Amino acid sequence: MASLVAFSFLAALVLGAGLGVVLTRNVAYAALFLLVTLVAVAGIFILALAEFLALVQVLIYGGAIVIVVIFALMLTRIEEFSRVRDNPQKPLAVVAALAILGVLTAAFLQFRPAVATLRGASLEGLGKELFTRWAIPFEVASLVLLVALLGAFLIARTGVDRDRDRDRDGDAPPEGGGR
Amino acid sequence: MPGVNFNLLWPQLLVTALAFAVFGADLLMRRPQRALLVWISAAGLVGIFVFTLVYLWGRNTTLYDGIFHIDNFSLFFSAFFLVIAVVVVLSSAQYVRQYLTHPGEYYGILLFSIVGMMLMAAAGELLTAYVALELLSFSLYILASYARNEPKSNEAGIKYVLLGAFSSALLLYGISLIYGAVGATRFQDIALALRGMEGVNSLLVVGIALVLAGLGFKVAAVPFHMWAPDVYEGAPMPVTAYIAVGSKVAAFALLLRLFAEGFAPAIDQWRLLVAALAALTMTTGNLVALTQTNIKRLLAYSSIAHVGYLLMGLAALSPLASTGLMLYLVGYAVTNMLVFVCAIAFYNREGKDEISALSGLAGRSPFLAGAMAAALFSLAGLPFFAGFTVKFYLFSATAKAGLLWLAGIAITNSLISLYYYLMVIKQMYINPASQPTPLRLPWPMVALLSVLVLGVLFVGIYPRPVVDAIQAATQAIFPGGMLSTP
Amino acid sequence: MDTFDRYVLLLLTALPFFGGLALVLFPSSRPVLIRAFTLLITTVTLGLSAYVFLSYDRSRGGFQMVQQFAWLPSIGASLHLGVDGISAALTLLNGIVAFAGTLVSWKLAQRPKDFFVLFLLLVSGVYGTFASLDLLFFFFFYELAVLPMYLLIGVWGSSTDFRTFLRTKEYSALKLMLYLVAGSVLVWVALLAMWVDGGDALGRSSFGFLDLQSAHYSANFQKLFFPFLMVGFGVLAGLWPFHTWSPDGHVAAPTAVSMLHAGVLMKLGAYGILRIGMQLLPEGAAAWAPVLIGLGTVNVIYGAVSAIAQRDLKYVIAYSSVSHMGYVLMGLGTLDAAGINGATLQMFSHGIMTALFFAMAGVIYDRAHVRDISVFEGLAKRMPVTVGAFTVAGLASLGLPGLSGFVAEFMVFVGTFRTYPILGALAVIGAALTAVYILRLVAKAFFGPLDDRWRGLTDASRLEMGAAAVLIAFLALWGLYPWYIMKVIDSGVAPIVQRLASG
Amino acid sequence: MELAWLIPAMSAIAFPAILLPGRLLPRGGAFLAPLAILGGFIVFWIVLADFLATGNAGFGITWLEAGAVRLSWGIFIDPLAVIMLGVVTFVAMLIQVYSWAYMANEPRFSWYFAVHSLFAAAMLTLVLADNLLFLYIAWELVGLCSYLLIGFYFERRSAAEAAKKAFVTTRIGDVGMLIGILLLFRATGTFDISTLIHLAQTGGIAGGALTAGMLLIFAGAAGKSAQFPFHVWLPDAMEGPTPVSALIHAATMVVAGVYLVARLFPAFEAAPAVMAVVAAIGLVTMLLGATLALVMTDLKRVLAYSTISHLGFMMLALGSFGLGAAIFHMFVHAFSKAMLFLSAGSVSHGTNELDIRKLGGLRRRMPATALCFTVGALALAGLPPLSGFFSKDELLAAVLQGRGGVFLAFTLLGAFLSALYMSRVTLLTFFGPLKREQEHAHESPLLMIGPMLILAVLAVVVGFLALPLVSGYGGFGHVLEPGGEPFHFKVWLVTLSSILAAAGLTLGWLIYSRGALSADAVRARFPAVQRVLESKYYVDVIYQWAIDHVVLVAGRFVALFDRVVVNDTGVNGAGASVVASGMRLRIHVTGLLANYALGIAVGAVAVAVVMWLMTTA
Amino acid sequence: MTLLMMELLSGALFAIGLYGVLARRNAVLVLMAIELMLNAVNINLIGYAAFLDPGRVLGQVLAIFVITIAAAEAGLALAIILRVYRNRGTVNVDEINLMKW
Repeated sequence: MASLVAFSFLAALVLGAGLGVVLTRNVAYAALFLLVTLVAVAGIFILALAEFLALVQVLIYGGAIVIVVIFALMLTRIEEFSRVRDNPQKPLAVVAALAILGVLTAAFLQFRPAVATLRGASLEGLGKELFTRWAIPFEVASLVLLVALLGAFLIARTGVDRDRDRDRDGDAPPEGGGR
Repeated sequence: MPGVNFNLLWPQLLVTALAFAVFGADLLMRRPQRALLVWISAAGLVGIFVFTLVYLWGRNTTLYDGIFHIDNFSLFFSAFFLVIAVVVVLSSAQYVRQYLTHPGEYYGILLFSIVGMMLMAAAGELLTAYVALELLSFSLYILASYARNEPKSNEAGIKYVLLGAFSSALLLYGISLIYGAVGATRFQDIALALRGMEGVNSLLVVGIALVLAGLGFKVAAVPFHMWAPDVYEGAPMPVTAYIAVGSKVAAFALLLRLFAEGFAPAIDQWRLLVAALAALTMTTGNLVALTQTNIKRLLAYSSIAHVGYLLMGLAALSPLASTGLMLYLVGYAVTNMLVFVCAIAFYNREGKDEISALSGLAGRSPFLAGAMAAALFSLAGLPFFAGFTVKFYLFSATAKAGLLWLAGIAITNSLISLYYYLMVIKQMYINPASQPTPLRLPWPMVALLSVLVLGVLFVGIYPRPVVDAIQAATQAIFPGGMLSTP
Repeated sequence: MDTFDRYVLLLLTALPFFGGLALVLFPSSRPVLIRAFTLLITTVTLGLSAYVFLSYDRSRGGFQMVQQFAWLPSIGASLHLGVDGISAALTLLNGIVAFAGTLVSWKLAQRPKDFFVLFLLLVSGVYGTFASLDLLFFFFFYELAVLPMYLLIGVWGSSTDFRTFLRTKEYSALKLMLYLVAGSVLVWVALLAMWVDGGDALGRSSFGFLDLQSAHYSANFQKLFFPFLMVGFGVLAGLWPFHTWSPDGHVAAPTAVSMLHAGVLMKLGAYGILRIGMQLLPEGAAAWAPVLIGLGTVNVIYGAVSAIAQRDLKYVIAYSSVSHMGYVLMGLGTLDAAGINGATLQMFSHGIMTALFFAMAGVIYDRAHVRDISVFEGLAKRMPVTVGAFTVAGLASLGLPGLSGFVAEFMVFVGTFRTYPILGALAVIGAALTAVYILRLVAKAFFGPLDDRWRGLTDASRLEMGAAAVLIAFLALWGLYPWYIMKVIDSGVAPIVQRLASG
Repeated sequence: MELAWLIPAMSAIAFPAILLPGRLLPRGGAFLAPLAILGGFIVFWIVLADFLATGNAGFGITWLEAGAVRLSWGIFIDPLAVIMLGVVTFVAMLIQVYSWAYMANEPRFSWYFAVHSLFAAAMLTLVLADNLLFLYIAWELVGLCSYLLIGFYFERRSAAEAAKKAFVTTRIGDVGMLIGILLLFRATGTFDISTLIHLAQTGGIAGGALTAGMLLIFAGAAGKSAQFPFHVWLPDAMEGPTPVSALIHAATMVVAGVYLVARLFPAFEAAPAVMAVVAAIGLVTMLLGATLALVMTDLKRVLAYSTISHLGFMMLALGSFGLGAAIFHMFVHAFSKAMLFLSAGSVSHGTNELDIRKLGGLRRRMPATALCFTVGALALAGLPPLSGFFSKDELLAAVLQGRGGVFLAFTLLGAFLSALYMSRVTLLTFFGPLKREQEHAHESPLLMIGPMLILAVLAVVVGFLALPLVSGYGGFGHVLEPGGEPFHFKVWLVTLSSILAAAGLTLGWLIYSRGALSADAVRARFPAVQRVLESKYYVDVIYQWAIDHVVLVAGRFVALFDRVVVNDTGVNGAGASVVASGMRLRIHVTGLLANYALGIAVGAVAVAVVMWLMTTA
Repeated sequence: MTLLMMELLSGALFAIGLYGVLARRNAVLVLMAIELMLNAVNINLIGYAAFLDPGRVLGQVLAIFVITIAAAEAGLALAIILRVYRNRGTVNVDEINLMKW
């Protein structure tokens, strides 16, 4: 019962903050709402006996993502900062969101598997699994992170690439800038 | 670790190692030496290609309870990706030399994406497939926005990455639903669940649908396709080639294994849907392509149309259709690489990617015009180029699966496509050149083009070795001919 | 010679193909070498096709000089070559027209290398189509024969300005290409359907013509898919109302291409209807024959009436082709031995005749640089040989006895009168209309006092005369002595008629 | 008898022989043509002798075989064929001899003789053919040769037009003929003439098919024989060299139609309705030709209309079941008309003028020509005892017997007119004072006069062949119709026709020589008649109108339809609509990321819904 | 707390995120919305792992991967957005439409 109350509270928080993310007109508020959502989701994880995941959630999202998001917000257009507008297809967006919600809800309601009692995974089991059976995907995921970091660095760094006049082969300088 | 044989992942490991080597070399080398990196990358890839074929030939095993498959199917695609990578690396050479200070970064990321593609073809499980797919996708996001100071490249990057993330979310949600419905994510578990399914498992159905949508985005199937023209147009030309060829082949490798090993038992539920998507995709792609003036955008819509044809092979899922689909991938890849390399060669000289800029090319460079014409005729499906043979095979297989109407739509579509391919050929051969100076190509380009032209002709005239190899690969994903064999 | 016999068809198809590819390596700066090489190839292929025609054993019948190479066993496709009486005759036709076409293209100055490469590829495609006993390769060569047309017309063709409107070569080339490929869309669908259905019946996949011949398609299947073939191939045969690519295309094309296209390529369409449509789907053919023969009649009359009003020399010829292909279609639609024989001979004789027409029109256009009939007057004075040859072609086209056109048309009439006398009568009237437009043209452009503008014209060169002589020789040969060729053709037609009768 | 095929073959071979290797021989090898026809004439006598000994004969070889259709090339010899062989070879030979001199200065001398040979060959083949198909082939070749010869002076616009007109007009008739042949073939499965006749006589052909077939075949005959309404080409055919006219009018071409009807006579008899048509057309043609001959001013045109008129006589006779009469008239007419044309040629050779208003008194300069012409004219006018008299009387008798009084009256009118226009043209040309322009007129060389004289003699004497001169010979007509009665005069008819002929001649003399009656006054009296006649009954005008306003308009309409409806609307429209739909469709790629995402979302929902529905279904 | 509740929560959050992606103009906000969707995925995964999966582990493993890759994705996307901002001075996706049709 307590869990139900806690879940209701957290679910309300998740959804409320989630709506805040997508509805608020202030970018900073949106970032804050996102933070709230993420933390609330972490709470849900705890309720679902996935403490490790909750930890990961708070650390990675709460830490990394939100900071990066805020960092990016700093760089965006100041005059829009507090008064972002949504694009004109908002009504259609509502319809689409409701449609997907309807489909999902219908699916959830229609398919009712035999539910076991709530049980968490041991951290030990999780770690073992992750580093044995999922070792390869894990390594690949690290490659993904590497590529993402590298890419972020490559794309975001300032400075220009080699000037055209330094072409070694003396080809006629093409127009169009090398798309 | 029990039952694990890392040795079988040597190709992936080697490509990764090559990528790191290229990164490192770039940092250590002085600028003029960096021009060697293209050769290092290409030679390394060729070496790995040979090694892979020799080392893995005929192996048929799975790793980690079916997370990975080392079989003829994955071997075929590994070799395929390596060949694509060699061509893309070689065709990027001039672009890299002209615009980039650190070629190692470019080639390194390219090589990482190859690892992702190879893993996609080998993955027997949704999460692994997803991770491998993201490795490929991230590399492509980066490559697409590589021309950092070009607004169009930026635009391509932002559209690609945001929509890619969005579609990933759909895909992941689908995976989560499948996990919920089946309790596992391996393809064969899904197949097992589908076969044992009584009544409607809505969770599974919606899950599959979302997975389909997510992967549909990756292959640019209508209505998940709209990013493609913008990204093609915005990305640097060699990257466009890579996106058009590599990512599509990889995505279809994944789709084919997923459908054959996972979704096949529910074929009656999705066959018409996939068929409809195929029809919609090819028709939309071709009709919109009719109105294009930019060669990259034209090829973007054309490749959307080709995705439509490829989806037919999926809809007609059978060993024959899968052979047809893979043969089509081969033909599509070699032809599209040819047309892109032609466009790259032209762009390197002229810096233009408008179709009208090609006017009078036949007089300026008969070789380039001839190669391009061969590629375009092949794309249109005319004989004795690859396009004819692979289309004939795939359409036959589709008809065999009882989808003659779909084959009919496809054939009609290839007629429509002929129109815009002819428009390009008309520019090259019939319209006069605005500046009739001869256009000379560097010899590596000529060599590359020659090889590709020969490839297009080879597949078109003597496809049997390729088909034999593909049939061996097909057997791996259709164990014992799960579906009725014609 | 048995070994030679087995490889002659392959040789015939491969020689122009690889000759064309080899020509790519020739230096563009040596046009004489290029022409001589092309002429060598077409001469040898003419010899080979004559060999095929003459050594075809008409008493034995059936498919001869058969050779088979596996290609894609998984879908049952193989390179399977062989000829029967019908294709043997048409092979000869291709040899003749290609040879004559080379002769009249001798003076082509613009990028001759590229031209002859494409020309030889076209020739190869036609040989391949006539020799194929495998539906996939039939289709392969069929498309291959269409493929070079676009460039041949687009690059070397000519635009026609009618003052009120313009027909550019680009437009004509594009229309021709799209139209023919549109036709092959239907063909392709039907082929796939036949492959699937035939594969089910046979228990194995096969594109082999002989295999599918023994697969018994249901009547409904045949009735459903015969029109696909009829219209699909009909497009190439100029079937009304899908004919409009033909006048514009023929007019825009350079001389040799017009010759080959109107002379041989259009026959591929009729040949396809006969070989694949009627022979494999006889019940479908029986059900749709009234439509075919009816449209053929429309072709005859419509083409002839249109030709009357044309001002451009080549348009007259082009519409006459539409009209004459109508006889072929009518003949096929009779489902009668005489009619089909006539249709086949008409393919042959129209091929020769129209090649002669276009060759001579080309000579005139080459000298005068206009084709408007109304500006010509009295050309016969300056160009007696050209005009004479043109007139011979005209006489053949209006069905003058003694030239092969008469025999062919007469057989078609006989066949048609047996089945649809009213249509037969209309077809005969079409022949009279032919006389009207041909004689009007001859009287206006060639006869009468010589206009001063044309005082400087020169007659056909020796090579052009040679081409004309070869063509006229065959017109007269089959006109006076049709017995031999009719025997050969009949050996191919007889089994088809038998199938039609029993199916 | 088997040698008969040599007769056309020799001339046929002469054609390529002159054209190809002939160019190496003196005079372009033209002499091969007269040699060939001379050979033919000699063989004719052999054949005749054989024929008299053995009677009808025929044989053939297979030409073509396809399926069940078997066509053979065969010859058939009966009295009709033999007569025609003789006439054709003989007249053609004389005309070739004449041409040798007449055409001496022409640039295309050997071409002329080559085609001449082919013409003769075609006509002879036509005569010998034992089946309708080969008859038709020869028939068409005859048309071709006439086309080539009429268009001999192709540099003249009028000659080019005349040639075209001749070919097209006869071709229209030929279409009918071919359809008729094919109808008969459909009904009987054979082209063989004897078989067809046998079937027709025994009722082996359904009445409708027979009537239709014979009527259509008659259309062909009418075309070649210049019967109304196909007669228009013949007067224009004068554009050819004059010997050609002689050939066309006497021995070949125009008699082909008569010959065709005669050849199929029993079959025609089996279709009485067609016979009535034949007679009526013949009558109309006869009167039309005669009246127009009366007003023409060109010497050759007068002769042309006279030919039309006489062809009408022949058809009329055939239509009146008078086979013998018709053929005899043709026989007689051949000699007279050939000679008249040759004389006209001689006139033109001597004066370069053929307008009879500018000629006159030529007998002073060209006595031999004048003599010949006069004889011929009198013969055709039917003055006893010249040949025309006999044939005309036989003909009148046949008409009376076959068609009765009304037809006879008109026929007599025609005979009268015939005499009248003949006297007109003869008197105006050769008699009266010599016009000043013609001072330099001169007689033609012997090579031309010779053939004319031979023909003149024949024109005088052949009439007597009508009479049963010796036992076993029942007169000309009896040879052709062995079952019929031998020829005999009906005295009242003979008298009447002779009086009419004499009246015609006299009237002509009064008007054109004495000036006792003014032709102008007559003209002024009946202006409408005058106009109608000078407009040639408006037939040409109507045709021209039909060509301009029906055929050409239809052609233009169809061509326009083809371009605007079929091509620009149907073809381009379809293409354009595809491109247009592409244009419309492409706006969905808006460039806006949000729209793209919406597309993906909607697509995902749609895929999910559809799949779910398909699962439950 | 039941599985259905978790599922519905996940579904609702997914729909909210989807709405955000479709409705927002600011690229950063779009990215945030995508993060919401990924969180919805994770709720689902954890829920199924907790209530259904006998091994209990797979869902959590999946979720870890999702979080990892989502983080990387966010970083990369932000870098690209930053680049766009530098070159174009805007992050409004409605204004980034040089290429269309």
